[in-house]
Amino acid sequence: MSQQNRLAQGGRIDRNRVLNFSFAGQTYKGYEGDTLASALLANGVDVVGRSFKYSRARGITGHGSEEPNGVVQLGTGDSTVPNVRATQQELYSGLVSNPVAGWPSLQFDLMSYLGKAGAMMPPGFYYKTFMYPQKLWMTYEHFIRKAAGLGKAPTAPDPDTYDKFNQHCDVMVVGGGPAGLSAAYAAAKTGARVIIADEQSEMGGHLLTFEQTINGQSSSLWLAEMVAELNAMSNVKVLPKTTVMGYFDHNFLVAIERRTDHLGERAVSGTRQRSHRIRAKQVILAAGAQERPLVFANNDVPGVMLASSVTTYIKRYAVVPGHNLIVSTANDSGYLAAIEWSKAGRNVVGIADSRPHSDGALVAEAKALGIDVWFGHGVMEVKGGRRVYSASVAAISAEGDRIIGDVKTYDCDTVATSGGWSPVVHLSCHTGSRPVWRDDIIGFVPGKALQAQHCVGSIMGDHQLADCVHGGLETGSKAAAQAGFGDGELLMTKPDIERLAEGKAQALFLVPHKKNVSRAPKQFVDLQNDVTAAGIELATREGFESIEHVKRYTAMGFGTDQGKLGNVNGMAIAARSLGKSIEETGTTIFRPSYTPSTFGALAGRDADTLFDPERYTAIHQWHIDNGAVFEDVGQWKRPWYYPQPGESLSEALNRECLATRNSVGILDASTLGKIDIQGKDAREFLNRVYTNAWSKLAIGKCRYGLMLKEDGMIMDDGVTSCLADDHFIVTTTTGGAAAVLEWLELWHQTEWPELEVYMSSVTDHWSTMTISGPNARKVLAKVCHDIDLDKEAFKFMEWRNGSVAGVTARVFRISFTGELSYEINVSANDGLFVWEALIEAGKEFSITPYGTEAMHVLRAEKGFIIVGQDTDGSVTPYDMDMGWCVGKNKAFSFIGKRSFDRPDTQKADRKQFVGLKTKNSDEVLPEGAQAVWDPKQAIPMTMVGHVTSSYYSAVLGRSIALAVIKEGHKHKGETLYFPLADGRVIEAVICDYVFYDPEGERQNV
Amino acid sequence: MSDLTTFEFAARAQNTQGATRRETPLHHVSHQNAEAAAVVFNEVPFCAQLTLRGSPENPDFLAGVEKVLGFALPVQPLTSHASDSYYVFWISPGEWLILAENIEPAVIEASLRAELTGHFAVVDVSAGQTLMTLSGEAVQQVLQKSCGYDVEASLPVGKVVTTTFAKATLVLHHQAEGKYFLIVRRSFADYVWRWLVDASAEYGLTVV
Amino acid sequence: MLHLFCPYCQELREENEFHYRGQAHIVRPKDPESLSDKEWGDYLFFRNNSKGIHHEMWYHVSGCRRFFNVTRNTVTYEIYETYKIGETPAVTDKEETE
Amino acid sequence: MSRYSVFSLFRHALSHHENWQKVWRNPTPKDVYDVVIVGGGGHGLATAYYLAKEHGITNVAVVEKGYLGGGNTARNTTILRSNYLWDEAAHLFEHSMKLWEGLSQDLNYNVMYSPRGVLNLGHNLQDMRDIERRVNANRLNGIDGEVLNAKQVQEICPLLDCSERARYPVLGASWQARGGVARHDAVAWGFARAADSLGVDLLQQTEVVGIRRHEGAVCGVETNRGFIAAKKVACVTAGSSSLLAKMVGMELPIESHPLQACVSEPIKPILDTVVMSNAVHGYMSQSDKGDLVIGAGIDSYTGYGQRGSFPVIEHTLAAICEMFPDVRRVRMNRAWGGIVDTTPDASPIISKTHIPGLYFNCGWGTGGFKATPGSGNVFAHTVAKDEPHPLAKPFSIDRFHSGHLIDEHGAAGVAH
Repeated sequence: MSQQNRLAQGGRIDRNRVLNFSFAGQTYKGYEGDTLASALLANGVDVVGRSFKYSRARGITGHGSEEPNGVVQLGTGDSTVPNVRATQQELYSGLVSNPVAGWPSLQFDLMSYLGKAGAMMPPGFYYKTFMYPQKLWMTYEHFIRKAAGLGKAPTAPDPDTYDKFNQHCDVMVVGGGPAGLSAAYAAAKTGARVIIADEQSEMGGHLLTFEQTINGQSSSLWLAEMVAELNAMSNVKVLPKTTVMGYFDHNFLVAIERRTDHLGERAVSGTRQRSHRIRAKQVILAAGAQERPLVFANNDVPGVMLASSVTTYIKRYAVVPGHNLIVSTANDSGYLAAIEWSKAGRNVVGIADSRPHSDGALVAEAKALGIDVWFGHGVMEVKGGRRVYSASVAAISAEGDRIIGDVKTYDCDTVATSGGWSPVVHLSCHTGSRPVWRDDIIGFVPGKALQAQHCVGSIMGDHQLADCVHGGLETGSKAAAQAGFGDGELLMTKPDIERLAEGKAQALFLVPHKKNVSRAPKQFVDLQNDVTAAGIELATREGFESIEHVKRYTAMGFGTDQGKLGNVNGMAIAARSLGKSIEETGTTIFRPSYTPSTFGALAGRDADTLFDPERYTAIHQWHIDNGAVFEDVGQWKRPWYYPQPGESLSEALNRECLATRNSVGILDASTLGKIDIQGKDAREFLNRVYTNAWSKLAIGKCRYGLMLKEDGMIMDDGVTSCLADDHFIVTTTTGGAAAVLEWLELWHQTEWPELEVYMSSVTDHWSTMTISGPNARKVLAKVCHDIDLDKEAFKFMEWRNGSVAGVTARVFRISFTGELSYEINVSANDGLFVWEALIEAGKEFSITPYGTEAMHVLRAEKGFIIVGQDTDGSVTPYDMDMGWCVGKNKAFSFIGKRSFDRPDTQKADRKQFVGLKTKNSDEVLPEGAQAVWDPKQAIPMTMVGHVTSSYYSAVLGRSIALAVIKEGHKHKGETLYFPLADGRVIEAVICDYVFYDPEGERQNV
Repeated sequence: MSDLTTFEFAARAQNTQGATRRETPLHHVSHQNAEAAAVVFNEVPFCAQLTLRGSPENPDFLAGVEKVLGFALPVQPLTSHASDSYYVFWISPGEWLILAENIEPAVIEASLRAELTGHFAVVDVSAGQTLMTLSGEAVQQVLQKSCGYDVEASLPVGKVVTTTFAKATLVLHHQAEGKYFLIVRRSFADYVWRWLVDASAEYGLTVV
Repeated sequence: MLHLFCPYCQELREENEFHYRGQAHIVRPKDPESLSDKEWGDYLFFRNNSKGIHHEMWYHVSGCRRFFNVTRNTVTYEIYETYKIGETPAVTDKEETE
Repeated sequence: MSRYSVFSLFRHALSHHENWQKVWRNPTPKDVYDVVIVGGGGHGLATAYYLAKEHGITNVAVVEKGYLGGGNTARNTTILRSNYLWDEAAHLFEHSMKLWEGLSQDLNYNVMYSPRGVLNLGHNLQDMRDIERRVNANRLNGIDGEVLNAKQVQEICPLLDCSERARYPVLGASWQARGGVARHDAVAWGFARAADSLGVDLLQQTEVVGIRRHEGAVCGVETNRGFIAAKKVACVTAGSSSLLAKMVGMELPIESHPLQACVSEPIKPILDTVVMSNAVHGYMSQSDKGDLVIGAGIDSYTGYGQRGSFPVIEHTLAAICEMFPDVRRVRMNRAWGGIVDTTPDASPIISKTHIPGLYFNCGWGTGGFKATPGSGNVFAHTVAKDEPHPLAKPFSIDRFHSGHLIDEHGAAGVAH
């Protein structure tokens, strides 16, 4: 039998478009316009899952984002999605879905036998057992983990992509029901920029399932016209299928649009989902209200549904999810389910209304249809396993707290319940506003607005269509005015809408049972987490009195539905158990995301190669063409080394180092930060931010400088050159470039604005290439004819203007290798050309490109530090034996100076920068090895320092290392031990940190 | 998605020029133009770009600059001025970006230095950043994907802002109706380009 | 996500254009050497960390690269004012109402 | 205290769980206590427990303005490890780790300590140097640790993308096998129940509004329920430390920032370890319930709102998707924020103050949960003896004047 529950007419489905789909391996048919849930119900599928803890059979109970049971595994393979709510998934042809729990099959569930032991699993049972012995917990945990969890994550990378849109608007409307649409319309008419988003596939909200006349016409006509008009306005963005997942500070909202999920498992083209990052001047929350179920015994058996969901399935999808209905309600709205059921031609057994009486319009209509109404009654318990087969209806007291009469049992297969309506306060909670309980509407409403926020419609407890539409228009107009559009006067007349007579609703959260709560069959509050009324009472009995404790102890509201159905009932049950009012007990706070949001959609296009910028120098392609292996330094890609075919890292490294020492090497140093400083106070400014003295640095000269933080610790270093008396160029480390500029601006702008100095980053403007080695001058001489390269005319630590390969260049004679070196700076547009010219010129000297690794070795041989490798934010210039670059006689107390005098920086046993030579000269100490004086001491050992840099030095034919060692200078010549993880202990002797050319002659040749 | 693979010299001839074979940051860009292109991209090669600093309260400075440029510096925040020879963009109080297509940066720098006295700075950043133009029917959407700034309503023609673009920072100028200047640091240019290729894919991208 | 008014650009910008730079109005001592270790440590590390009205410094890093000050409520994140370096705030602790 | 066990569970099941004893009393405040602990989070409750258990001081009140364990104890990502770089920090956190190892039995409350191992990833050469340095130091300090290469990391964590594809490929990691996770609520409740049973009064909904002094020394606290006299007052109030200090005219070297975390929907087990990456800024483990538990960064700005800046969540999830591309289709269920007290050196303050009888335990930044038992243990000693526990001594507030900082910033990175 196919679609046995589908009506012949009605609904917002297209019967001409039949869609095949599967669930749990069975194939079914549905129609376009269906959700997976409506299609399953149409086909009479009762059981869609098993509960998390007790493994009980569960069926669909709701029709939207509140659904706790109908959670499925959608699709297969790399595009599968776990935990999709069947009630929100639009049906498409070929949809494949499976239950997320139930082993080995949904019908025969082994786990349910465990569920029978449910009495052993009250809330908190984990905390009370599985303790002994400690090491067995990992075994218990293994099985607990296996049993827990709903669906499965894909096991391959996502084939789809996601993106983001930044949106700005004057008025943001959340919710596309009658209130939201009216608000958007009124705001839009003022000319304001409006965005309206709704999580459903079409706008309309309540009007999609409910009809009333507006201005004498059918409300569905009004709805169609309203949506058409909004769509036609250029200042309005209408976003269906879009869930506002969070409401953040300063009226920033994030909404996720599902662009292709209704079409198939995978996005055929474009991005699967898009997050809209919305900055709104005014926000209107018209998110509506969520029907609350009544809690009673065995209320989780398939066939127990929300009354509004029954109505929705009939009206919107033309599906009647059963044959014999009993309604249990505490208000008028529950009657609608019976009315529609009856109109659909199926049997209504009766309506159990907990109230003594109601004169509402719906009550009258139900009675007119001949439906039995039992006032003062409620469904106390249902019976059934895989489907309800009977309901016990009891007379209950006016207070709703006890059974006062006989219990009658009726056969039925469906029980629709309505305990009232809970406003959807989630988004206002996100802003930090606590919801406020209102006895008159029996629900929490949004608390005081903390931002430019308005609420309208049933989110404020106003369910009458007239209130929603009129209130919406007024609120939209008012919000627009506050955003600067219009004067708040309505630009349209309010439509004529009749108010429906309505009986007063009753506050009923738990239908009493003949047995007390702890002994009655399970009365479920939170279906997804198997939280029962008894569990909540137990929590309070055990002393968990705060509602947050109750929530945490029982796990109420921690499911994927975030307690949309259960929370209010649970809080009310807890309050009663504590003898407090709901107001006193309060509520827990909802957090983003309103409904679960795809990770990928929140990440957007910051993925794969766009995850983070890759920064390149102008010479990058040459490095690629010449086989460079790259190293990530911040966002930069720097050549690490250039292996020739078959070469290992160490072979390439030795070759690069030796070539530089013996002839000439070339390095792309363009990534070093470069800051241009101009102004008459530039020297004074440098005096203040560097340890060094700059007053006497002559034009044409360069000097190495150290920059400290105010705590006296080394922050950055680099060479600064004097271009003119009022013009300097500062270099920084590659990684520190941006931070140093910000640091300099900080001091200039906030402390010393009187200093006349301007700073600009020129890092990207210059390509910087260093040629280094005894033949560097000869190479340069071939391509540079307008600078006198004579060693006396152009000395070490000087710079000259000129041209290289015909290109205007600034040449610095500075050295990080200890060899004769020139750092050639040209406009980056010319960088590759000049680089290639140097390579060409250097051919006769076998000029060798070297990467950062060789650069590290070459400088280590000279004992030059690398900030961030040899320093770690806890060392001073004195620790690094660099007192020579501290200007002690400067008038101004430079940044960091005062901190030298603190007790800790003065103490004798600070770590000091030293060299190390291993006893076995072939053995290279690992960087990060820890030093001890006595390797035989017991653990914990006393460590006295660590290796900061360590290499095999090809030119020295042995290993070398740099380290910081407590009182290292005093202990020169002594042996330290380095116990390693692999059990080896390496011995090394403390030595000077300059290993090669200690007199520094080679750079001066 | 070969457009996303990094850095190729496919079209070296483009945006390279002269005996010294200068190269713009995006000289390597090659792109299969879409048939129906709603996004149009161009890199304007080798513009002169100079950072000018000085006090807007200093009349001598303002007069000196005006003499060189032929018009007054835009001193109001986020404004710009264009002439036949120059674009000038307000960057920050006391900071402007001067851009010229047909004048050598050294010439501009020299003329400014000749006219200005006192506290000022001129810095040639021509090779440190590049000018891209973006236009087409879908330019708005592409910018909305990339910038948090309210380009649609807050960036009328003539206005200039420094703002974020994906994970980069750039100068964004609404040059003419529907046409935008993007001035990007050299080392981020390839990232911005690849981002644009990706963001434009659904609309169609043409490089002119 | 905050929306900050840059007093130099004269318009609201998104939070990710800015760097937070901590408590405002911490003036570097004129003569650090004359300070005791305690006073110097206080200057370096100790902060009022206000709950409520807080004067703090921000840097418009992806914009005009100017530092400026903000008076912000650290509980509600409401921003009362932004002002240039060297200016005094109009909203101060005294006006705070719990 | 009636003991918990599988037998007690069975017995109570027979009586429909109607006869469980209260986990703790709800006492009326006494007039005077030997020690008042301000702050009923994990650290404060642990302090109370150890004061009673190890120092015999049972006339103790824990004063909590909200509910027990409702602050950062309830909001963290529950990561435990002790692989800190500097000796001082390593010893303190290892002390804590040893207590974790027997805590469930000690408290007769299952805190679900799960030593499933912690990977701290390295993505560049300097990361790997730092890892090598830290692991070597850990081992010589008696703390387990190994340096793994990318292949070994891949074997331990198949879900992690260790290929070259990544923008910042995984080069290796440090591995602490004894690290792991524990159940945060259980820690607070377990300590609370055990402290209560030793006579400690747990005063919830009791907010300290002032600290009273007599002749310079502390003599009690003013609360919304009246004055409570005490010889000693110990403040353990992450997120409110500066406010308490202000009550006695002190400033602290602390800035409070929101720290966010988020969880996915529950899914079947896919991740059996804790994975942390400082360079890519993503931290993830999977709870017993099946949620992927993800630690985000702190907001850059000072804030006392228990919610954070959305871009932080976006960046974090981008990092998670980069590290674990298989989970991009998984969905985030809930994000939340706590308030962390950060110090200039990313190490805590466990300290006496210049005011006799007043003690502070604060500044744990983003990594306090793992220290809960150790922190309480050494703080109890400090308060009981009026002199710092040897392990607490380096964490005195004086270090910010002497300069003896314990700078864990660069080294161990973000201390989740």
